Amino acid sequence: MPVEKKYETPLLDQLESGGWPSFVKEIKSAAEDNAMANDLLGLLEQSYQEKIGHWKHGGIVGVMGYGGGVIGRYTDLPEKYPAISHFHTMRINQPAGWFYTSEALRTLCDIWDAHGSGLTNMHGSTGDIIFLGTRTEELEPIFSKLTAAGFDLGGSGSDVRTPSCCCGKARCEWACYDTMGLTYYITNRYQDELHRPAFPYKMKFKMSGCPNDCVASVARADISIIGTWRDEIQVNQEEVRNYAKSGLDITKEIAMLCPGKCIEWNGNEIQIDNSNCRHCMHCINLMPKALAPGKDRGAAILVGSKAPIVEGALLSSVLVPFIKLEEPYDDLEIWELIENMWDIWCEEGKNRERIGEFIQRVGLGNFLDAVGLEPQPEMVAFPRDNPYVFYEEYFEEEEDQ
Amino acid sequence: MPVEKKYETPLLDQLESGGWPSFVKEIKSAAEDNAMANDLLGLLEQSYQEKIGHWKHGGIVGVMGYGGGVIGRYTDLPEKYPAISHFHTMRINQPAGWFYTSEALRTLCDIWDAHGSGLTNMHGSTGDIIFLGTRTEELEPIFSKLTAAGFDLGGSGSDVRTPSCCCGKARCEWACYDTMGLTYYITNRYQDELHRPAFPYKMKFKMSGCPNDCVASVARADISIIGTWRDEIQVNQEEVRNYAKSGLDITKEIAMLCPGKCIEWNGNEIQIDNSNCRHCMHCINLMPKALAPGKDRGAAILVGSKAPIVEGALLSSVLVPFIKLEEPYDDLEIWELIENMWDIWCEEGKNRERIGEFIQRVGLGNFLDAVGLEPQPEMVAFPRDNPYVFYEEYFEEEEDQ
Amino acid sequence: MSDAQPKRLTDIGPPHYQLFLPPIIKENYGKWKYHEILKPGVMVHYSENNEKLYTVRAGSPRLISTKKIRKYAELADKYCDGFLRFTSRHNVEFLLTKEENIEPLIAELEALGHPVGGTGNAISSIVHTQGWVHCHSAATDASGIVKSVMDELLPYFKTIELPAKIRVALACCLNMCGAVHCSDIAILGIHRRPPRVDKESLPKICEIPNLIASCPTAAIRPSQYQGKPSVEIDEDKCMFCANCYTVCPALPLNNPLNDGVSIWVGGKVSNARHEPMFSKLAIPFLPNNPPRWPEVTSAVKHIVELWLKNAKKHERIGEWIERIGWPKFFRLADIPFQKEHIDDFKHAGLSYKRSVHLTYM
Amino acid sequence: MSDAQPKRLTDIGPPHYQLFLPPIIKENYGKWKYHEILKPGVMVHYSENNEKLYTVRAGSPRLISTKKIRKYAELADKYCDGFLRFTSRHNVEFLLTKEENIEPLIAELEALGHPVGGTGNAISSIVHTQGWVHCHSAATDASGIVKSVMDELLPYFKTIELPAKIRVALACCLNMCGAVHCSDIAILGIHRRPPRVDKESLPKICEIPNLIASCPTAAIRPSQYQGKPSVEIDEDKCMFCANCYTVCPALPLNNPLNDGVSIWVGGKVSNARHEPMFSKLAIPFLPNNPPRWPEVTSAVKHIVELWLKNAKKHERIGEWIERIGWPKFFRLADIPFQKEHIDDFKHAGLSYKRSVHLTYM
Ligand code: SRM
Ligand code: SRM
Ligand code: SRM
Ligand code: SRM
Ligand code: SF4
Ligand code: SF4
Ligand code: SF4
Ligand code: SF4
Ligand code: SF4
Ligand code: SF4
Ligand code: SF4
Ligand code: SF4
Repeated sequence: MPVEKKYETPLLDQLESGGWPSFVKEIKSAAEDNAMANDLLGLLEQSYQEKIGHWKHGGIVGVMGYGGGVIGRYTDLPEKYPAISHFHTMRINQPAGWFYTSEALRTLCDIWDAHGSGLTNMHGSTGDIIFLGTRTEELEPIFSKLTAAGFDLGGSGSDVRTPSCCCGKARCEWACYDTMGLTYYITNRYQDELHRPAFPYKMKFKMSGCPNDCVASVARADISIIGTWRDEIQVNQEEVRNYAKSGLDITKEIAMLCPGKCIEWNGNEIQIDNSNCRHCMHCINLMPKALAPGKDRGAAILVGSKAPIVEGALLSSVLVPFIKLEEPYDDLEIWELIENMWDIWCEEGKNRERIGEFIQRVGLGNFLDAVGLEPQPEMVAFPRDNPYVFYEEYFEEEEDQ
Repeated sequence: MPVEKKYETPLLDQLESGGWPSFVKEIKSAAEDNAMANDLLGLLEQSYQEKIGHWKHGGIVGVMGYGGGVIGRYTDLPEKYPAISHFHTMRINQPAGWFYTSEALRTLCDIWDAHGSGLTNMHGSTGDIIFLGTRTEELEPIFSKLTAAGFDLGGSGSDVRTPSCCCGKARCEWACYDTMGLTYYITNRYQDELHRPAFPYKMKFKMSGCPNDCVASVARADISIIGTWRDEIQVNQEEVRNYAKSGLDITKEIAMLCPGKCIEWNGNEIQIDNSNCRHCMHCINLMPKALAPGKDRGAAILVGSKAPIVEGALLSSVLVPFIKLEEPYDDLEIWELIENMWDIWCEEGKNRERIGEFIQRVGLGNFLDAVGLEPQPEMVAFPRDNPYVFYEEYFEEEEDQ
Repeated sequence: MSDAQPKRLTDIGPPHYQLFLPPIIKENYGKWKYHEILKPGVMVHYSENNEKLYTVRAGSPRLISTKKIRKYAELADKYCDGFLRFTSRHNVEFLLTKEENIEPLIAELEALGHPVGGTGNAISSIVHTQGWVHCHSAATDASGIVKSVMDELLPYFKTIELPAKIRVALACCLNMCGAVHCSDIAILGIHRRPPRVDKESLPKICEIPNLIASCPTAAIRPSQYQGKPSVEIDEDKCMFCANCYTVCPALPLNNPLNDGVSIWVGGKVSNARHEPMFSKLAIPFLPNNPPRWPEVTSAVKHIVELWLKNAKKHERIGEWIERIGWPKFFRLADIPFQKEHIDDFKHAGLSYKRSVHLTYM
Repeated sequence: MSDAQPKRLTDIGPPHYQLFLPPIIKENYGKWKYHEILKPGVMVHYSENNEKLYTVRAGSPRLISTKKIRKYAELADKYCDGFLRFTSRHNVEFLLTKEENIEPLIAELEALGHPVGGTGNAISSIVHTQGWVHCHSAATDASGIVKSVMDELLPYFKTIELPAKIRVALACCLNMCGAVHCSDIAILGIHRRPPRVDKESLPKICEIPNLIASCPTAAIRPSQYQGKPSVEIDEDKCMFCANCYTVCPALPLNNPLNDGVSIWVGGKVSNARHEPMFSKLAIPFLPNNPPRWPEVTSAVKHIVELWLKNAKKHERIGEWIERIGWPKFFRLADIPFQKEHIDDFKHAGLSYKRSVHLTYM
């Protein structure tokens, strides 16, 4: 149903030109037949004029029985822009690896055109399909249609957030475990934790198939599962020579940049001292036809990355240096570990304390004790450099006399 | 005057054998004619038996008008070892660079044999000549004889500690400034601060002539003055070739280990991209006959290193990236800087807070403001990685309306 | 906008990915052998049985209408038997088995205004957030800056000849939803003025203990207002993180005069060569200047081009700066080094230069 | 022990070093060109006018009697026109101009029990502290361990063939007077039991506020004893640093059963190649076992020999470990990795491994 253009947008119009696709064109195109998108244009132009946003929080909104998946949003200028007085986003759990059929996409579009702004993010930073802007009363109808079409909501608030992963074995030769399979399993295993916030704060999973970490899991997930191998890099010397012939300077571009300093190239064969390989991927990245990760593949599990607030940004840190991740997933030991971690975090974590911050506060050593893991040198970049050691046992004179 | 052997020392005796010179032999040799050394033997044997020390602190002792230079020490077994019921050490300010004539050494020995244990440390970790153990009443006589012989006490307590330096221009081709000259100047300039503790805590100076830092100043001095240069490394290509001929693998041993990654060797000439040289000394260390620091020489001044207690160990950090240090020393600008630093540290430092800890507590930026230095990127290893910036100005609406 | 509602289902999770995989992927799942980048935005993956999967990647503004999605679907039907995907940086990827479809697909995508590129040693799309389009705490807009910057950097999207990959990200406030903290270049919206306290509404909508605990610098103190518990802000201690505002909407700190953008450089995520690194502060403040943020755009471009000119092959921005040292970066980039660059948060001391590994030229 | 006293002088400072410099140094001060190490312990420095200064370096226990000093003086008179010096690591150096004097001097030094060596890529003397010889807070002896370790490592003092220099240091308590914190190998005396409170003497000899402030972990709380202010120790919070004892002798924590030695590795001071680094904990606790501390001695030797076997040329211990990674160091050294190794002090989080740069073999 066509909607009449309501606003002049001289500033936004300037963002229609240029070589990069324009989000303004997208909003305008939606606005042609969507009143919400139309009002959004007006509001955004006003923000551009005034250099300030016009949104506010509000009471929690959502679908029945779920604590997450919807972000309630309201403009602070509801009289001026009534169509977006409510403008909640819905987070819809993407299929693992973000693969779609055209049919599935059209189904999503049909639902959203019927009940929302016609605007989306494909995808949000966590990985969800974002339906950008609808009214409270539309949430349930949308939800029903989504579930009927086989889709469900993703996470928000203090719950498990929508897990995401790289395309892994679906299209990548380096996947050391089945990222998509595991992501699907995790998402289903933790449906309750995903939909009903019960943690001190959010809890994100990201699965990358190899140390290239194409979903940035080391930086953006409370639990980062990163594929790796522990045997020798597979080498096809013939293909190495071909790369060299075609102009790759193996000494300069590979050996000298290898962080393990464990590669030698004699002009004919490459020699890798695998015992010092850091599994950084660089040599493999540069010669995909010649080198490949070893055959004994699995993953490292790291915990705790997050954005800066409150204690400063964190990267995830190693908790399990290597583990095989093969089916049946039900039998893997990591679920017990993860659930132990949650238990202690739920018990002793503070409100709005991410698990990474929690571990830093209680100390990694104590955390390991609590979750039942043995300390391993792989968990640290280096041992302590201060002598402030809490030795846990000491002799009492009484005992010895 | 010979003294009779008083104690059996079965444990200590075991330390007389072996290829390294034996401190037990030294004590025994002193004990032949010194009662203090004799009692020390007995006490030390007891410590070896019991695995515990037998010394205690006590009231402050010293020479008249000085607050430092003597460490008061008493055994907790004075009845058993009466000769060492007092056993204070005296710290005597060494000549810069630890050069002596045999005559000067004999003078010191004469004084110490007359008034102390006959035991010394040549030298203490800070650099002083340590006279190891005497009685309170001997302090003044020793002091008088020392000063008569041209020696003075060093520091202890919350004062300037005895400055020390590498041998620098006296014997080293790499000295980028005159470490011994500057050390002599500093020691004399700050005689009052050295002898009369008036700071929140101790204040150590160490002067190294080049980045090899042979007095460990970056780790052990509140003010570390480390020589360096800012123009090109001087190269004698002929001598470089000679090193190569005699077996040095210039690519592997030098170019690949250069932290600036700025060296290339083509088998005939070495090329240094001096704009990326980190002034680490490695290439020069390996080819002293071929390479030398540039001609525009001076030093970097770093502040704040210390041992771990209370806030953790610190290395010194850059305050002045480069400064010429030439005579007349009186005219150098650094004295004002140093004295400014002391003023603010004295005013705002806590008791027993080293200046490095103080700077960390108030923040380097604020410290620079207070001492009147402009921030420079050389002062940091990297800029902040957290977004918690205290922007110092903001606009008030009122101002703009 | 209302329809007959089907039976209520919950906790069904996402659709199984296998429903959406093209046959060539199903058959070669886990059997890929190697890949080649044929040209910017076009890859081929070879499987163990020598089958070839072509991928065409196109840039996206991420904020897209259902109309655009339908258009993607149409192209997928036409060239890819209906199969496509999106990437972790929000680009769209068409999955082809017929080599001859590549060029016509590219032609249609380019005509649609969606450039093909972003693979290999190139810039890819800017990971970003909501900005003024949807978020209440945005200190700047997201989409507008992204559009302006990418218009400038487009040639570097359509190439595979840069020294290495370059990943730019934008977040509109310190919550950093774009997770910009490990990006080659990060554009970060910042507030610079302490929040105001809306004393009337505060007790109604906020829990005071949570609010006080939310402040990283303990700038929020309990106080009283009209006999009821309230809070006050110690302005000297506030560093504008907005965490209080996230917890309590009665403490707004959005402010047109003082909000703006900071630029951070040298982060990375992958383990290739160097371990992951945080981005570091390069430019503390640039003004919000919509619609095209010229100061931000040119600052980003300037840094990218400096890197292009000076980096060695395979050096990400952070690796390049690590080699030349930060002082030289500031000299080359001609960015004044200020007090703001010097860390003063928890681990500040560890960022002081504790050696004489210095450069002077 | 009493003499006629000359007139009282103060603040005269140390004697001017020029008084003690041999003529060859005075003439070539600042004019040295290069040097060579002729053999272990023997160097020659060439000046611009091609003069040659020979140096013979001999090991020293540092704790020496005046008799030994007089002996040094005698040797200096005999071979060096009376000139000699000491080094920053407490070795003695004889400064010669006559090449033919080198060998006779070495023969006399060796006969005296002072080995010649310690130059170039060798181990030099162990920088150390007072221990039970003089200090009240020593958790172990200094000289005894140094003697025992150097007896074992002597061959590495008398060589110039190691991969790089190796600097060992010892401190008898956490005050670290030996500044061991940046040593290739550090031997550190440690207490492991909280201090006891001598409630009787405490109020007489200590200032309670200073005492409470001295504790890095806030383990000391004010309390009362017989109506007078006193303190008590929260034993769970104490990590035995002895700082309270330094401030207040009424809190002894020396304890024969629990005092001992820890071993730290991988520090360095010079800027050569790698920036200066702190030493890191390798072995949390070894018992005090006088007179020869066999556990400590063999642990140090084991680490040195592991390094000898595995390091590449010019790799100090810390550089070697940085290349192979700590996990591999612990595997090779066969040292069990324990909770104690994991940092839990102020910046602990920065020591966690935040990447997958791992080795597995
Ligand atoms: C939609 C999204 C940004 C986007 O445009 O993509 C988003 C939007 C919001 N994030 Fe986020 N975050 C989004 C991904 C992230 C990420 C990235 C990620 O998940 O990989 C991060 C950084 C990683 C992390 O988790 O630390 C992130 C870190 C935060 C934080 C800081 C959390 C912290 O521990 O430091 C907050 C603050 C909070 O939780 O109150 C936050 C809070 C918010 C809120 C809910 C703030 C609010 O109360 O309004 C934003 C709602 C905005 C809106 O208008 O809808 N968002 N947020 C992303 C979710 C889409 C999706 O589900 O796919
Ligand atoms: C004698 C000497 C050790 C040695 O055998 O060489 C020494 C001995 C003492 N030091 Fe030290 N320190 C000595 C060099 C050092 C060094 C090394 C240096 O100066 O290069 C350090 C580490 C660097 C530093 O300053 O941080 C050092 C860090 C300490 C500390 C910890 C200071 C800190 O800020 O962490 C203390 C504790 C204190 O000050 O109360 C201390 C305290 C002490 C006391 C005074 C403790 C006491 O109250 O008894 C020791 C007296 C022992 C005695 O029996 O005489 N000593 N002290 C060194 C001085 C000799 C000289 O003057 O030449
Ligand atoms: C499609 C995608 C995964 C997905 O499931 O969505 C993907 C796919 C591939 N990545 Fe990636 N990476 C993808 C995001 C990432 C990310 C995450 C990010 O950018 O937020 C990273 C970490 C970035 C960082 O370090 O900051 C990432 C770091 C890499 C690297 C390491 C590059 C480096 O030298 O640091 C490689 C190796 C290479 O390219 O040589 C790599 C290599 C690859 C390969 C070649 C793997 C393969 O054999 O198929 C794929 C084609 C890449 C290309 O663009 O040239 N991929 N890759 C993501 C595409 C995003 C986009 O649209 O641009
Ligand atoms: C004599 C002495 C200075 C003094 O005034 O007392 C000195 C003298 C020289 N040092 Fe040093 N260094 C001296 C302590 C140090 C220290 C401090 C320490 O050990 O506590 C260091 C820092 C150690 C560290 O990094 O932990 C030190 C790090 C160096 C280096 C850098 C070595 C490296 O690769 O890390 C060199 C360069 C070299 O040897 O190639 C060097 C080079 C030299 C040269 C070759 C300089 C020269 O041209 O004369 C001198 C002969 C050294 C030799 O032993 O081979 N000197 N040198 C010190 C002798 C101590 C001893 O008896 O063993
Ligand atoms: S993370 Fe590794 S396995 Fe996954 S897509 Fe990237 S390169 Fe492939
Ligand atoms: S994966 Fe990385 S560390 Fe391992 S051999 Fe290759 S380049 Fe070296
Ligand atoms: S610090 Fe430099 S100038 Fe001083 S002795 Fe050592 S190498 Fe020579
Ligand atoms: S001094 Fe160090 S950084 Fe400079 S060129 Fe030589 S090896 Fe490289
Ligand atoms: S970064 Fe801040 S302003 Fe932007 S979407 Fe996230 S919470 Fe909102
Ligand atoms: S903006 Fe941040 S620092 Fe300022 S008061 Fe709020 S929570 Fe505290
Ligand atoms: S390290 Fe400790 S015990 Fe040893 S001399 Fe210094 S203060 Fe005394
Ligand atoms: S030993 Fe250290 S940690 Fe223990 S009570 Fe004393 S000052 Fe505190």
